[in-house]
Amino acid sequence: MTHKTQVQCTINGEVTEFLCEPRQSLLETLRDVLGMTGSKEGCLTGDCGACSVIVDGRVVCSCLMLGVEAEGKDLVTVEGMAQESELHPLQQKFLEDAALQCGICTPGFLVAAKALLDRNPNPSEQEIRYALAGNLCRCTGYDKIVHAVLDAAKVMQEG
Amino acid sequence: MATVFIPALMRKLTRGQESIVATGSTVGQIINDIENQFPGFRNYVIESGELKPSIAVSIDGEIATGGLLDSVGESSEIHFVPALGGGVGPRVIR
Amino acid sequence: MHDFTYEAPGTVDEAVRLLAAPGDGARVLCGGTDILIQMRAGVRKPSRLVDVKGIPELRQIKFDPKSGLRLGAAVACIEIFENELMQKHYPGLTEAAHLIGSTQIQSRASVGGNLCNGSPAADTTPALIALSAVAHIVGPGGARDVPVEEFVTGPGQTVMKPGELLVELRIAAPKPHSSDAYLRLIPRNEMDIAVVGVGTALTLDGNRCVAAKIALGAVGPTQIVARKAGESLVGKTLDDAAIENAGRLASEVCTPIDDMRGTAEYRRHITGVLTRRTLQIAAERARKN
Amino acid sequence: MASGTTQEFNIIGTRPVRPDGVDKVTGRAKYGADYSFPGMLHGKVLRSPHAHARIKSINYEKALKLPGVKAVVVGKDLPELESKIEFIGEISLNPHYLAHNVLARDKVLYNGHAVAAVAATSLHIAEEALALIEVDYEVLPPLLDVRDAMKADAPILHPSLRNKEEPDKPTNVANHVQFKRGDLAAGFAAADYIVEREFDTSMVHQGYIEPHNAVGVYTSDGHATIYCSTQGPFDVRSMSARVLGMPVGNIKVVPAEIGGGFGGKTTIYLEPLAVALSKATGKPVKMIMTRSEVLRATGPTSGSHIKVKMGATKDGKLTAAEVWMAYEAGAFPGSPVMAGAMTILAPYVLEHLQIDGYDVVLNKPKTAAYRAPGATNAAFGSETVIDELAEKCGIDPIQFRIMNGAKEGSLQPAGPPFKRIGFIETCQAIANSEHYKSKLTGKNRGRGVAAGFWFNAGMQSTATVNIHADGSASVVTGSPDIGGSRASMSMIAAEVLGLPISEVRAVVADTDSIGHADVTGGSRVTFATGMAVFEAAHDAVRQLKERAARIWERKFEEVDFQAGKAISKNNGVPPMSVKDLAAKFPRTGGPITGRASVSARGVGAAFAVCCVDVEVDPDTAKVQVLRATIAQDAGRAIHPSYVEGQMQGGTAQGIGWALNEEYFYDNQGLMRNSGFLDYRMPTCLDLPLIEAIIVEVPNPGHPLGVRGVGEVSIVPPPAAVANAIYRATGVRMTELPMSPSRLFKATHKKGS
Repeated sequence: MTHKTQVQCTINGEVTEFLCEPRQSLLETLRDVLGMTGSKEGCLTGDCGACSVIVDGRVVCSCLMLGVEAEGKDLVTVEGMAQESELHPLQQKFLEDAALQCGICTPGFLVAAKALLDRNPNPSEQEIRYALAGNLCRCTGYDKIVHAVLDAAKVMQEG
Repeated sequence: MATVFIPALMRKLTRGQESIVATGSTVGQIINDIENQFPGFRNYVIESGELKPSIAVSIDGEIATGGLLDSVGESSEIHFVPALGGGVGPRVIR
Repeated sequence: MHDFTYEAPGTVDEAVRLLAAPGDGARVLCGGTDILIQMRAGVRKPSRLVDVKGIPELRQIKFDPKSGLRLGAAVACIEIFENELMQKHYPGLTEAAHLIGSTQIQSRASVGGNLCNGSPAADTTPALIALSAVAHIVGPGGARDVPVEEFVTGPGQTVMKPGELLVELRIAAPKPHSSDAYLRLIPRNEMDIAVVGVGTALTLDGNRCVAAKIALGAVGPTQIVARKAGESLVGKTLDDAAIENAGRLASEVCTPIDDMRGTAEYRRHITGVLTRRTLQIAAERARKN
Repeated sequence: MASGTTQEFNIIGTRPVRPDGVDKVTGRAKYGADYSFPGMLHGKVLRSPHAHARIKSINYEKALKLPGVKAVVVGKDLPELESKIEFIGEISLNPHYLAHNVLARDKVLYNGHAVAAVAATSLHIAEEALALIEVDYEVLPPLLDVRDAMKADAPILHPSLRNKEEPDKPTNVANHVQFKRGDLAAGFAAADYIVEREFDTSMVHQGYIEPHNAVGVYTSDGHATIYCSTQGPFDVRSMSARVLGMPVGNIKVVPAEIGGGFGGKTTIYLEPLAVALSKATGKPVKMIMTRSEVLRATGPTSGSHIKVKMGATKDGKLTAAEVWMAYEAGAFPGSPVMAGAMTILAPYVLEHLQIDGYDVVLNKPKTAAYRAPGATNAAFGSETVIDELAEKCGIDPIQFRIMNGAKEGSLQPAGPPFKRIGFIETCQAIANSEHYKSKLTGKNRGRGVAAGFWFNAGMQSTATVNIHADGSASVVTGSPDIGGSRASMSMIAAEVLGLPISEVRAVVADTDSIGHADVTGGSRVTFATGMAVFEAAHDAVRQLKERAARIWERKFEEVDFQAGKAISKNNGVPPMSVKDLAAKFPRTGGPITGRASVSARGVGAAFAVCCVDVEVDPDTAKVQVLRATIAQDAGRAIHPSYVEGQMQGGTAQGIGWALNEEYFYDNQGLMRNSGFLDYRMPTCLDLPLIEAIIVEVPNPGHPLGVRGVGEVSIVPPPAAVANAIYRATGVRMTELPMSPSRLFKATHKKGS
């Protein structure tokens, strides 16, 4: 049995400790070690973005980061977007605008869109398309996703 | 008397006729009547007492869901067409 | 994935010691956007990964108007793009760094990693070569500097020896009226590997070109310096004819292959197109500097 | 845009939030890969590195010795099944081929064909074990092109394969279908213009983001439960039972949330292997494909070679059409060529036609359904030729289609007449669209249109509607929800019961908990399962009226049900709401459950018309889609947002198919682009906003007028893009995808 490493980091505001093998990706660690299955596996090559999480304010593919690399980092996953029972405006707009069909890519889109709005609260359609180009959706043609992000940005601007 | 349209590749069974007239109040009876006119037809479309999986019957533009038991009207138009996977593609994996 | 050990040194010396450890199976982990994919595919099987992102020298961007740029090998592409000095003095290299992958990949991938991966299609390498960048390498035997155009020796192959660490990339300060540009062609608008990539740097005197260097990516086993194309411009007025001619010379030196990203014939054609376009962009910028 | 709306509705046609929405935006929704059980093992599959080879031996001793490895399963461990088409459960297929695709026996027939399966205590150990399995292959020459595979002297994939025409001759041509009417020679003689072209399209994948997954739990009592993401849990049950040699009743399939299917998740791959490994180890076994496995070893749709010849008079009347089409079935028979042959000329009235279709096996993965299977390849050919004829006649391409368009009573290529269809209305919707009326300006730009047809499916569905103690209701079906169907199911029930949508919840049940439902596919769920829900809700209403009659001591006929209330016709008593009645269930005969099961008839055919504007970079031959509009006849849009979503999604897939998606094989038959990096699906930077125009020509065969909207929107885009590229460059593209290097070659040829 391979030796495991102890890792401490902050996940969605909670200080978290876990043990993982060096060869376990952050995605595998979140899903199989911590039981946080909101981040999805679509490709394991960083091409689909379904596993997107925010690490120290930057959106990354958790399939291309090792669990051990999370040491000391501040992570946000889709599970951390809603505050208590209140949905994040992005989550609310994705629902209202029917921006999801099968929903497998949705967590990645929400996390990537949050990372965008955190840095650029008022993005243009083109800026949104650029920021989300690393997230593949095969159901929607992106139309309603782009609209949902625009709508969420507006709501957040109005406060 | 129902009019039955025969697909191109089955016309060798009906001496080249594209359509024939047959009597019967169900698909099964119609096929039996065609068999009487063109021996061998039945075995081409029926297998172990049911329509072959690869064949569907359209009655007046409606794909029959009841197989041999589906009822046929007095002046119905019947077409034998390839069975599809109900729109989900090649249902028949030969 | 096979099993391996993970180390995260805080200094260059410690990293070199770990990389030089017995069994040459140690590899650097930087952004991980290539190595982890290669390890999953069984293409590389290091017994140890050395994470160098915690080493300060590898994370810095230092620019001095005289001595020029020292770009830490592990600086994330997005940090390069967001750096105003980089945008101002090395817009082509900055573009190249910003073209690598998605926002997610940008957060992790680095110019140093892009170079050490040794891919003929690496976006930042032609941009570095055009700028005559030098790779500053530290190893068990001490430090050495290698021009980036000599760094990649074949697909996935580089001059790096076991135990060596690429610390930073050094680029001279741009002379007056000079600039650079990088363009690539991909079938989609994002997420693809370059079918062809062209990096160009030039210096003008009025409208006369006094220096030009053009580097080509994805059209040979390694990046190719289109010397004749560059030299053909020196001393000439940068008009359409000169640019057209440089594009032709560039497409003549490339040795592309047919693959799922494009045909050799297409790649040769695109090499000319992108050479012309990068020359125009670089010239435009140089006039403003 | 809605036309022909006759019925009045309160909930149908509105846009409520879907019932499963919150779980999906918070990460709580459980997809197949999200299931875990104590002591669970992880399974991986060893796959063929060759396109075509004989398996001489498999030795997995070393793998079994690796610590953590618990079991290895190979082909000979599964029952050998006779090669014969049979009904398995509710579907008909050849179990021999199905089983051999799940796990190869004597031969591997494509790069990625499953050879052995391993279960271990961790995913990584299972992966390491695969490398320790020694397979001795005798490599055989690969067949990679349909025309090569059809040659008389071609290598044979299946020595036992025969077709009807040459019953004694081994062949790779599994089937030939032909439709013929009128007199071709006379038809072409009557034409002023004849256009004849040949088309090639590459194999493409559905590209769902969620890889195939399955958790198998075999218990000592001989029963098994399969948790997986599938479009057809009942089909997974019957197919797995057959492949494993188990009674259907001993298997329960729990449909997890599904991360896209588009037809690709209508058969089995991992499911029986997970059960076999669970049986061998006594532990639950989870298996998940990598993306590379999904692309190399699941069911993409056919590449094809198609010849289309059509004639028209100078005033724009189509006179005749002749079509020859050969589709790649993949390693086992069963391409969608029949559907291609039945759809290719369906939108048009043609007196004289002949269509020949060939189903051809070769060394590529066994194709599965993909959104309107077979129709997109076909329409790429026919809609390009139609566009060229319209141009020769000097007639607007939409008007040309309207002039020749099929209406109620027009004959389909296969013979039967159409019922009420909305093709003309759909063409008019594009003709009248702001997009089509706008002027396209700018250099190197072009606008193209194309049309598409798809049958849609009926098939079997079951639904129950349970009235709860508080008067709210739940709707239970067996149809997995891929695109928001739980929303439309609850809307249909709420409409009938007169309840607010917030009080009706739809769920998808496992195969033990609801009657049979055929696959979620064929655009059939809102149509057929919706029909079952509609009838089940009415069954509940009937029972509610009975209770009211009993409470009021009146005859059943004297009770009405309106807007969620039972009303006594000859007054006297205050109306009773569902809530009032529910409170009295215990003393009036117990709970109320409405039930219905259907073998749906009255399927309404679907048509779509697409308009795209493109710009082509003259130097790089790279195409950018500037604007796209899709019009489609939905019959009735239950939840317009999800109807638009289907239309936009299908259009996006069609554009991907048009421009960059393709299976790239080297001459050894090894797939060179088995990842999302080089299998290039559109990103959101590659697409414009996609305007969806819903046309509503109610389907008389459905109580609510529903036709089904899931598929047809993928059919027109490749031809529409090709036609737009022609307007921009003057070049007619006859190959898919129209990638930069292909378009460069074509424009370059024209230039020189």
